Amino acid sequence: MADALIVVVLLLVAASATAAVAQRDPARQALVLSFLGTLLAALFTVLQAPDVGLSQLAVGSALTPLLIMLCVRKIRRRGRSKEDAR
Amino acid sequence: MNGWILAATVALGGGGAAALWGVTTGPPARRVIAQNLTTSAFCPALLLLAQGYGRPAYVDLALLLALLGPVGTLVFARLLSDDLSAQDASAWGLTWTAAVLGAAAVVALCVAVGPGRAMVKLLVIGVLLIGGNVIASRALAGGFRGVRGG
Amino acid sequence: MHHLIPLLVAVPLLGAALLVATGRFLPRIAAEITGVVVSGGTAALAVVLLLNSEPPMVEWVGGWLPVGGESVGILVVGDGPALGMATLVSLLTLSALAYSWRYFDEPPTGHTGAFTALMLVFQGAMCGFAIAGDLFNAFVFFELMSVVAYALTGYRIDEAKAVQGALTFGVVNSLGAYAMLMGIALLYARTGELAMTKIGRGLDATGHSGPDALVLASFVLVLTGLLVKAAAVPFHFWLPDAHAVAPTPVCMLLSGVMVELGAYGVWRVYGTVFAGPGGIPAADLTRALVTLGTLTAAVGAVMCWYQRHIKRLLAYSTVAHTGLFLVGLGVLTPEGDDGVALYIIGHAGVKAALFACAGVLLDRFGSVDEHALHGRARRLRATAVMFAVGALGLAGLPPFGTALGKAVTEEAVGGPLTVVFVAASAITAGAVLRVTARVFLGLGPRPEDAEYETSGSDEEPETSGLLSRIPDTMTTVPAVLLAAALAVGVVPGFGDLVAASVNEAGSGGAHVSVHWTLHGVLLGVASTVLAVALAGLAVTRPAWVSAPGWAAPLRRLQSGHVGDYVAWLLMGATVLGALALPGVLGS
Amino acid sequence: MNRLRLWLLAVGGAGLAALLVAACLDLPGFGGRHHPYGDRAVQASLARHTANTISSVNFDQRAYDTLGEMSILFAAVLGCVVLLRQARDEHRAPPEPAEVARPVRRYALLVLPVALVTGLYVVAHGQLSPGGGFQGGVVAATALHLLYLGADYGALERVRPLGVYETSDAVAVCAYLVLGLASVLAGTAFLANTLLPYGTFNTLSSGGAVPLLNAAVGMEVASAVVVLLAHFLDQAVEIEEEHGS
Amino acid sequence: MSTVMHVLPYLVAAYVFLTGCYGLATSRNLVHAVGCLAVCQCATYVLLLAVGYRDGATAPVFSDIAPGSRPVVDPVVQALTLTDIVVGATVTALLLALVLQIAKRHGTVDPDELRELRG
Repeated sequence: MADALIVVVLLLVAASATAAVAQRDPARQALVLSFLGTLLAALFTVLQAPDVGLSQLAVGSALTPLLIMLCVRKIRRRGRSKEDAR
Repeated sequence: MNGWILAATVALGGGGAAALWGVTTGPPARRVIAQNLTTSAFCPALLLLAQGYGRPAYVDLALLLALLGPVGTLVFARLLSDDLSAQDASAWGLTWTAAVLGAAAVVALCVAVGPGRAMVKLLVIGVLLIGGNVIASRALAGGFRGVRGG
Repeated sequence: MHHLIPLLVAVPLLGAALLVATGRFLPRIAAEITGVVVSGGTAALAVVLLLNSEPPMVEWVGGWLPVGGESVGILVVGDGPALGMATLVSLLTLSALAYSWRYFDEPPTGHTGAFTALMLVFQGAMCGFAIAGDLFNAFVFFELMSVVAYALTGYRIDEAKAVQGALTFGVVNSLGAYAMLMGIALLYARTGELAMTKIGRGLDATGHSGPDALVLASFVLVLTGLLVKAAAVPFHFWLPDAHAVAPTPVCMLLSGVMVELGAYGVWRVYGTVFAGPGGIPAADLTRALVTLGTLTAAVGAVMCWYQRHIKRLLAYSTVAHTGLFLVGLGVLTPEGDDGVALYIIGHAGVKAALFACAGVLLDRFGSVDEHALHGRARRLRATAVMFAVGALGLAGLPPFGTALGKAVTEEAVGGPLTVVFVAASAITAGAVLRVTARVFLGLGPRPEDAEYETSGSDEEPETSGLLSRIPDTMTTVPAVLLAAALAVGVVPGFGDLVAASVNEAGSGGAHVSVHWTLHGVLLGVASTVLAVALAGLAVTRPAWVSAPGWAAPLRRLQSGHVGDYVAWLLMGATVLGALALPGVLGS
Repeated sequence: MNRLRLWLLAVGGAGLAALLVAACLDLPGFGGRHHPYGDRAVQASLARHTANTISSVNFDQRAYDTLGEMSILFAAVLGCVVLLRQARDEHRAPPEPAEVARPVRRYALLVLPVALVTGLYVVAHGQLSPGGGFQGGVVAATALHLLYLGADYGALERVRPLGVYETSDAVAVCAYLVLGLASVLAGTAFLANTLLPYGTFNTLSSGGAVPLLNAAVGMEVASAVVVLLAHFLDQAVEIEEEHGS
Repeated sequence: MSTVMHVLPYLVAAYVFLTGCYGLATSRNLVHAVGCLAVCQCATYVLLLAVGYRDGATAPVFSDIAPGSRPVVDPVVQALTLTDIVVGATVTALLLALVLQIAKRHGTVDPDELRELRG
């Protein structure tokens, strides 16, 4: 039973890692990475590592997506203002 | 083993697979909604796991997810507002279904732990989870207008 | 005394933290003085510890002394090589800080001490890596060292090349570090320990029938991380891109000692973790390191010869020399270890001095392009002399420390591989001499531009505006460094001292004495003569030595594309596995 | 796509995959019982009255690793400050205020204190229940950015004196190092947890120096994340390039 | 089931690492590449924690259970993973900062279009 839970979560991790790599657009990848971060937190709970799960939640659910999205926004905004200037 | 873990397996497996599918396919609006669904599926699952493993200390994880999950969604709602405003990003049926399921899990757990500090914590998590989800859905459905500059 | 070893890390970090905490209120000069004092104090501490490192010290951080042979703490080693590397790191950081004295363009507003603080953290991280006796702790400091190095490499954010080189550096090195961590996790799974000596013993206890696939995989993964840092072919692509664009004082540290720390890590990890009967057999390690080292030396030398960007040229010469270090370590003899230790010390001085001279060119002319600078630096006589002397040191002209180290290593390696040593040092030194002749003396015709190359013109100087006069610090530092490199070979007994401390730590009590031999002196003179001849030929008959067709594909591999470098990293790990495979299959 | 790269990737990836799979088959089975270091760590943690063994490993037994870890964060933040500084050809433009739906704004302002308190709670209980300086610090710092998400960047800037956070980041690192150096001055090993009483098991003050180191890390992480995000936000929202450069 | 179960977590870690490497090598956008590097790092978390897991055990946190009442998993790997997560987050941040500067100085984040350093 506990094994079945671990298998389910592990397979989801493998699938979402594949999805994160396959999403070529960074904004969409950030969404998948945020999902992957939360999923990893669940995996760590299942593997009896609540401390690690907490830090993964703290980092993966809001911080990393925020960093990536800010980066994407800056790059997009830059592209837009360059086009305006032309 | 016990029913709590079985329920958590179902929530993680079913909710996780559905959210993964939603996050990787379709238009941006749908992806963000699926991202929001992640919180509503995983937070009750974490609560159920804490109960299933007999470890009240694990409840902190659910608390953090209930707090930070909606924040993550707000990040996307805010920074993708240009993409989202082009489409209708509301899915109230889904939101309320998730809220009801989350509430059901919290109520079941409250019954299991009985009155006390643990129950108060569970109720706080429940309120944060449901409130956060509803607000995140609201934000997706046009909570941010005219944020080009900021 | 042994309680003081972790202070090699703590003191620079404390200095950096204090600088950041007060940076907004300090005038620039105060920040720089603090940096020099802290760095110098750490260097003094390292020297004191080094002088007391006989017999080798160990320290359990946190006071977790082993109970019944088992401890839960972190082991820090204070033997000759570890403290020697820490001393080298500290002295070189001190000279880099002295070199950058009042040198940089204005630091970011409100962050006066930021550059100095980063240099101090860099120093602490490299010291921490050098003294690490715990595999995971080594990873942590490896990563700290990398993180600071990325930030320092990209320091000049106005430069397009600098940020690109820093990113390539960051991605490739981080991936290498993660591979190393995977290897550490595998070793932990097998042995349940993290201290290097305990892992080694654990492998021996479980691996009665010799190594299996798990040991091989962990060996490959850990060495991948270390060889990425050491820039062995085919993990080397990041190095020229990063070293060519980093600010000059940072280049001095990157090329002078950080890359060598990768080679040191290979020596340390193999010697304590994989050398036992349950580890990787010696023949396999020799095959792997000698093959990769020879390739590295060859590729580094060829690529070095065809550069026109002077800092890039120097970076490739670092690649070539690291290859030689790996060959020397790979033969696994006490003489080889001694020779490489001396070679690393001498090379650090020479290479740092050469980068310092290149920095002078950059700040005086806003260019480090051999073609664009042709004959323009005639008036910088002191720099010209130092550049030429540095080139001779690179070639291994006796009595430089490089020559002594190279001679001892050649003796240890022996056979046809001597050719590699002579050729690699002669070609890289020849390239540097060619630059000297063209840039400082204006000899020969102005060469023609090739098709696929990085030019060094249009670089921003690192000072505020072009310098009209070279500050004294910028000429004194390379002179001192060259003198130190000379002293390594000249001071009687220094070689023996290094050899004794290296052997005590590494080769199970076998003591060898290190001295100049006729054979070694002749080989050193031979490679110098060859270098001069090559340079002369290149200047007078450029057509004879211009890039032939076969070199073009090699240059095309250096594409500047991060995806290519990652693919090469995977390929390199596979090659490493294949080279070490026979011992695993045979057992 | 470059054909050479694909070939390298295929061959290198296949080789590494084969190696890793072979290694996995040789690993002790998942869920095995052989964890000598882990068992010793649990004993050592109990001997020092620290209920959360992971905190004991992090802040006592392997506190030196944590020093490296917090230095990495410190260096990365310093690196980001340097890399994301305002370049010569850039200027700052104040962002336009954003228009946020009222429920979202209310939610952000309501949750902000809750999240801050949760962050502090997670830090304070680090040596007892799951959590610790790192996790709590990130939560507290993220909470502050609800102001950006729920209101606008101007609101966040008003409660965020960046210099203070930068200083407290560095001061926290100093505090950690000074705590470590204190034991050297007392004649024991660096970062030795022997100066303070170990207290009663499972109370807030148990574990000797563990709560102090934990608090230092919490402060460092919270300030570091705020500074880090501030520079990214500046880049994304305020800093603009001069046109025609 | 049980033989598969004995290696599955390790295989998943290896798979995730290689997938991340594939994404990194074929990436057409540097922000995406940094994300792929984060995926590679996830593999190390999974591997470390899988190594420390023990069947039927629980977390070595004794705030709500009595010491010795239940078997516990390995706390050391958890501490290592914690360190690793911090490292991962900071490296991601630093690399993203560099990507931002590349976007400014080169006007593109496609590695195929960066042509400054070669040869």
